[in-house]
Amino acid sequence: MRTLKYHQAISEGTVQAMERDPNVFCAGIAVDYPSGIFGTTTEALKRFGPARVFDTPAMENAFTGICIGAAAMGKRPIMVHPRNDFMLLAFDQLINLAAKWRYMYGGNAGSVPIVVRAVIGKGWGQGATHSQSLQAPLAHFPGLTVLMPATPRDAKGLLLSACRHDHPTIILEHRALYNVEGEVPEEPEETPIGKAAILRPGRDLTIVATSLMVQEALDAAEELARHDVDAEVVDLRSIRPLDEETVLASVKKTGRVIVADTSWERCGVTSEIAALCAEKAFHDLKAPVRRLALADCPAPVSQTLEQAFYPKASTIARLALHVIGIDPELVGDIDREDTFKGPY
Amino acid sequence: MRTLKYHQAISEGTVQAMERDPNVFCAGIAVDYPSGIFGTTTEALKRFGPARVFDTPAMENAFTGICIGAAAMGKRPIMVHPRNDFMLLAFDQLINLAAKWRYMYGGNAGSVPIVVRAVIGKGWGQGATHSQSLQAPLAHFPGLTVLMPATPRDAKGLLLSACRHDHPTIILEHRALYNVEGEVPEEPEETPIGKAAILRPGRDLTIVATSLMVQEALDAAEELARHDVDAEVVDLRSIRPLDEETVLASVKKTGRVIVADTSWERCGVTSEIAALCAEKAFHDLKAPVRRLALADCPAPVSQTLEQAFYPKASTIARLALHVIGIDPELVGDIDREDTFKGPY
Amino acid sequence: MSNRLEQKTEMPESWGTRDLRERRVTVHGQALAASVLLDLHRSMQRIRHTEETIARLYPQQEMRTPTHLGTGQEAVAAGVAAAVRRDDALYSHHRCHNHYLACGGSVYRLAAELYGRVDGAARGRGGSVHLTDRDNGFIVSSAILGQTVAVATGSALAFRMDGVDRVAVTFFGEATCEEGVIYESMNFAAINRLPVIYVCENNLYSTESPLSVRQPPGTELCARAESFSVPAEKVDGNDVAAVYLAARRAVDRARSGAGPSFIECMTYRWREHVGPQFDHDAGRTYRTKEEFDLWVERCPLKQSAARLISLGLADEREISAWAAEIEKEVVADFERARRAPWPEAGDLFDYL
Amino acid sequence: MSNRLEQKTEMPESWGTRDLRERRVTVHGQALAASVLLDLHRSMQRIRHTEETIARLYPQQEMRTPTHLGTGQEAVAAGVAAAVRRDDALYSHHRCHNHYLACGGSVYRLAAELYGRVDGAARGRGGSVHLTDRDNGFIVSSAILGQTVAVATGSALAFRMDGVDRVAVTFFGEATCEEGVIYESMNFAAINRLPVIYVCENNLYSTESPLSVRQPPGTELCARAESFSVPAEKVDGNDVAAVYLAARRAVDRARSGAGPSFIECMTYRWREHVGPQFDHDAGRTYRTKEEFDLWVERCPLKQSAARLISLGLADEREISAWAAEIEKEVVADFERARRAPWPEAGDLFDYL
Ligand SMILES: Cc1ncc(C[n+]2csc(CCOP(=O)(O)OP(=O)(O)O)c2C)c(N)n1
Ligand SMILES: Cc1ncc(C[n+]2csc(CCOP(=O)(O)OP(=O)(O)O)c2C)c(N)n1
Ligand SMILES: [Mg+2]
Ligand SMILES: [Mg+2]
Repeated sequence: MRTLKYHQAISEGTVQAMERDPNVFCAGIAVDYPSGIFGTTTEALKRFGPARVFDTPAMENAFTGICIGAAAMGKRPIMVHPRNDFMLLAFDQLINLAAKWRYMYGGNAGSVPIVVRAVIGKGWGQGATHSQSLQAPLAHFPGLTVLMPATPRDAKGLLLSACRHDHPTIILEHRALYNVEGEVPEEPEETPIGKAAILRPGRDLTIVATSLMVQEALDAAEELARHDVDAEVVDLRSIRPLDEETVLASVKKTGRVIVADTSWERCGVTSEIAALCAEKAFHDLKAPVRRLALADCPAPVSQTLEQAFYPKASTIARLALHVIGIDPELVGDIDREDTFKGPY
Repeated sequence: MRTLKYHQAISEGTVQAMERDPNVFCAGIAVDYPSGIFGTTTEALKRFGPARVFDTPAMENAFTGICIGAAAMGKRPIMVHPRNDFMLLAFDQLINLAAKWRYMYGGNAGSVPIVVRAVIGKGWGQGATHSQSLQAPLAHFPGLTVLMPATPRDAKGLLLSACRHDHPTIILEHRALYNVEGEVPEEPEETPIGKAAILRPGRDLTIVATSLMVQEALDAAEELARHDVDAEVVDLRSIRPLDEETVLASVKKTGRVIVADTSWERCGVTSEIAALCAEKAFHDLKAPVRRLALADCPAPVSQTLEQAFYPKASTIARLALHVIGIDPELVGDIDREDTFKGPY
Repeated sequence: MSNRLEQKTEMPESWGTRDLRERRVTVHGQALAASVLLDLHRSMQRIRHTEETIARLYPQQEMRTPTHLGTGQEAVAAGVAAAVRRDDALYSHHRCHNHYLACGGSVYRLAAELYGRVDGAARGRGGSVHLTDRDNGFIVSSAILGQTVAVATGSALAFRMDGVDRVAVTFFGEATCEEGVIYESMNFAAINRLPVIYVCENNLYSTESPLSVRQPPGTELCARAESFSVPAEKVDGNDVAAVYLAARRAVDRARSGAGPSFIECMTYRWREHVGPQFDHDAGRTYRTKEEFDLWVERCPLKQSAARLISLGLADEREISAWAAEIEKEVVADFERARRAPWPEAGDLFDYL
Repeated sequence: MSNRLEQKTEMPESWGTRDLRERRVTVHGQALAASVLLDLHRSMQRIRHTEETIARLYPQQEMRTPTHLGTGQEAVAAGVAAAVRRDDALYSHHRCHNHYLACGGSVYRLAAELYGRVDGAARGRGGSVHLTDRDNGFIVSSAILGQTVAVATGSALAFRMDGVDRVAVTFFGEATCEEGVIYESMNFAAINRLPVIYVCENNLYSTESPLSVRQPPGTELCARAESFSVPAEKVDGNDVAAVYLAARRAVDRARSGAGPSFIECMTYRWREHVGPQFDHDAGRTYRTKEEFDLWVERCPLKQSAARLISLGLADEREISAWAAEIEKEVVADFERARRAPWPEAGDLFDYL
């Protein structure tokens, strides 16, 4: 199969979604720039013009409401936030309205299938307000769908699914994945919403991961293989709805779980998966579940602090060896060089 | 000791906080009404006048920023939201600024010790946007302190602590607790932040609960006693910082845990506690941890649906019997009659 | 397609024998079909009797849903709703019964919603503040201030993108002018000349807070709208014909592609902010009895009735007869709603 | 206490022998101490050379923090900061170096912050967009549009409550006028006559979006402010004396208890939105070379220098000498900062 980068896959998904449904449009700060949200909207603008791909003022709250109102009239808006942190301004519209719409009106007002694409930042001193990762607070609320593609294939496939999905959907893309390359089918193949993927089968230990941490987990798994530990990597993909079955089946098989997420631990995705295991896989567990998340402080800027703040492949691998009972210090220097040259 | 209702305790705490520190003021929609946020601000207005207790326009976002800016100049604002759902409009200021302030400026800009009191609604058809409970999304973020008093004593004591605390603090009060009566010392006794309380010691099972669910848990524990089950009730009180020690010590003793919270399960407090046990009390656990939270849909309005939506004392008791291995159907009709007459 | 009033084909029987459809009268310098004034009046009567019926029954504690009655503000809803078409999109806020009813919303389904029954407008999931009736162009109301201002703007965007001449309207109280979202919305609407009409019901209070707490002295909300390039007009919100005419101007502007409008309707709520009582009966003093009496004197129905009589379009007896007829229907709808089935607990997750 | 300029007691040596403190000149119809114009100029020079030094060093990839340079907009920061006292509270947005420096912020600590070192203004935790220097009245800058507009309003509220005559100021770009929070804030400030000054740096672009995407044609931001009862003034933001005089009027109003003001400063950013390049070098075409050249022609330093010369307060040689002296200091500060120690990984949780 032909390969694409993550950002190219998003671009292709956008174009195909817009092609097959004239109601899809794409809007938000900077979507019509030549840089096109890191290349993800440029092609759509070229193909469909400024009527369907347009820039907006800085008005996160109202524009989210505007997307809801357009969706109520049959549109399929894709709203884009260059950083998901800006979305906090729109939590009222997202949580108090979009999430409730279908239910709160007893189905009689239809649904408001907006798609919100929002980018997670990381590193290069982007700091505390440009590198958060909002999946957990969002997924707390019934009525929202929260997706985190970790591969180019899913970046395209989940976007395509979201554009046909009946619920307001937030897709959190990771800036550090934009240049990751992978196989992507040319046709508009949808990734099912609510299905996790086993990206690497294994027998000794399950690593449940999200977004960028999936790539780190895959690297960790390779290292683990060198230590004769056969790790299974579960890419969660969908935070809500959550694919409990796939996670539980994997834990049943391996009996050991590490959960790695791009955000903090407290009331986060790592806790959710750990809780799931504690509740529904208790008798399968051979060892305590272990959570791996951001250090419990805001993101710092300085490189030395950033290094300490972010967990990475080696952190996962070390924790895995520890869980298995092997000396964690055996983990080699497996972390990829960060070639990001800033600024965003 | 003399008893007070929860709302009277908040009122007394407010007055004492304002008495001992002239920088404390209290503002928000309706705080200066004769009804005074269910009687919690009336006395403060009487004592300290409109310069320190004042109404504001409907401007949740900016007013949160205004409190931050006042706090940066040495004030101790208590901002009040008649319903915590309105706070979603202010998540940018709370999470992207207040939570980060001290850290993000390396301590050089001081801290912004705002206190946000926000009321959780429940029942009587208040519906999807007036009965949410935002502790989990808030507690996800380092830098915020999130408190949930379950008793009159703590309603006063936590407010007093918050007004001296160095971090932005959100106190979620529960509307359904406002008329609960309990012992409250007359002096300004502070409840320590970050300490859970064991409200009922027990040996067979731990019920970790928050806010209103603590009262339900106490009722459940009484019923359980009738079935010779000795339940320990842990009132979490502080969601962030979280008192892991008290929870873990209790689980070590009982080996069985139920967690009951006023919000949803997904990435919520019940998951957090379950995860904590799965990670750090794994070898103490004799049975799967069980989570008890809102039904996974927005709050409905109709009574029949509300009944099905909210877990209560009997739900806890039944689940506890189940965990112990006793027939849950033995639980009697223990739920208190809901005497709330609306509208808010 | 013409607006709601012009669409109407049948006259109520009780209107007697005069041929009112043919006749034209002049109000505020504008020629109108006489039937328009009659329809506006009956629309207000329907609202009035529904709200007053709720006020009467609410203390029985069977409508368990916080309810913000619109008594005294009928002219805004009736006047605006009459100026739009059934395929336009109307939105409302917490005080929404008036708008729902003015659009033609069923009294029975409103009553059933208040009683929490499956036949409710939102099937018992939404309550008083979350109504919907898409068939009549009433999309939704919502209880969080300012939300539907943005949402209506978005519906207008959809109409604009589709190149159709539909119009979006949103009703809100003046407190929404304290929330930033309205300015973000107006700015966007003006930039894109969206067909949206912002209808502010300025009833002088937000809950118990007077304007002085919430606006600098001398504030003109219309000047604010105009500073965002949204043409604005302030009208007597208790004069249903004045509201209707202002709304028609705004609708014409929107439909012709000339963009958004803002209408500030000065009016007054008679009953307490939430619930069925009169503030003075409840011992509340945040507004004076004199002020209240003055506004009751300016009752929109009374003013409208006086106009009908003075124009010779109806007499007191006829007007009372319509009222009686409407009241009977309303009461019957509430009785039926009270006996309607409850949602099943097992259906808790439906419509998620 | 008098404002920053009047506080100053020593004249830089390089100013030569003329007794400039005594001398008064007339600018825009206002009498000013000559030293004020000289100080304003030197303040701009300090900003210019700092920003240009960053632009030069940034491509080395050692300042790993997204950086929005203020070159071309120096007059706004210098003019406003000169009109306030050291105990006033100033706030800024993402493009904040100018304001930090104009308040007297240390170049070394700015450089250290950009290099991520412990000596940074925010000890390496904040980066370019999160500066603080409370000793000089620069409270904080923040990267999320609109935040500090509300925060400054809150500081003004604190001053008002304390009955002190301190003033709060917030700088922001014109894109913040698209965010609702500014209107919520201005409304509150006007109701309570708070001593806060809203300084809008209108540089015509938000990232690469021109005004036409973001404001209806004919928009006057001052009219918006005035509709919120906030007195407003539009000034040439590249004329440092004009900015200073407008700021002084606003400060006087605020200090005397007369409430908030809004100042719109028309200006232009020379370099790309974020980063050190010129847009045209980077192949970007969202603004024309002609427009750029026009604004470079209107360089605030050039205009200020011309004024100094024409008023006989300095000659070209002196002005260049100051520049050289400042540049040397700036470069030294950056070199020192580059050698400063890193924060320890083990201190990750400090200052939480
Ligand atoms: C964002 C938000 N803040 C506060 C409230 C609480 N609240 C409900 S109705 C109301 C008063 C609104 O006044 P106005 O908009 O003038 O409408 P009116 O009630 O006068 O019709 C308030 C403050 C809310 N619903 N939403
Ligand atoms: C709430 C929010 N939305 C979007 C952004 C992204 N952003 C950063 S700077 C900027 C442009 C701001 O333009 P303006 O306010 O005019 O200031 P300028 O950069 O022109 O100085 C944008 C959109 C942000 N930081 N915060
Ligand atoms: Mg009102
Ligand atoms: Mg700008």
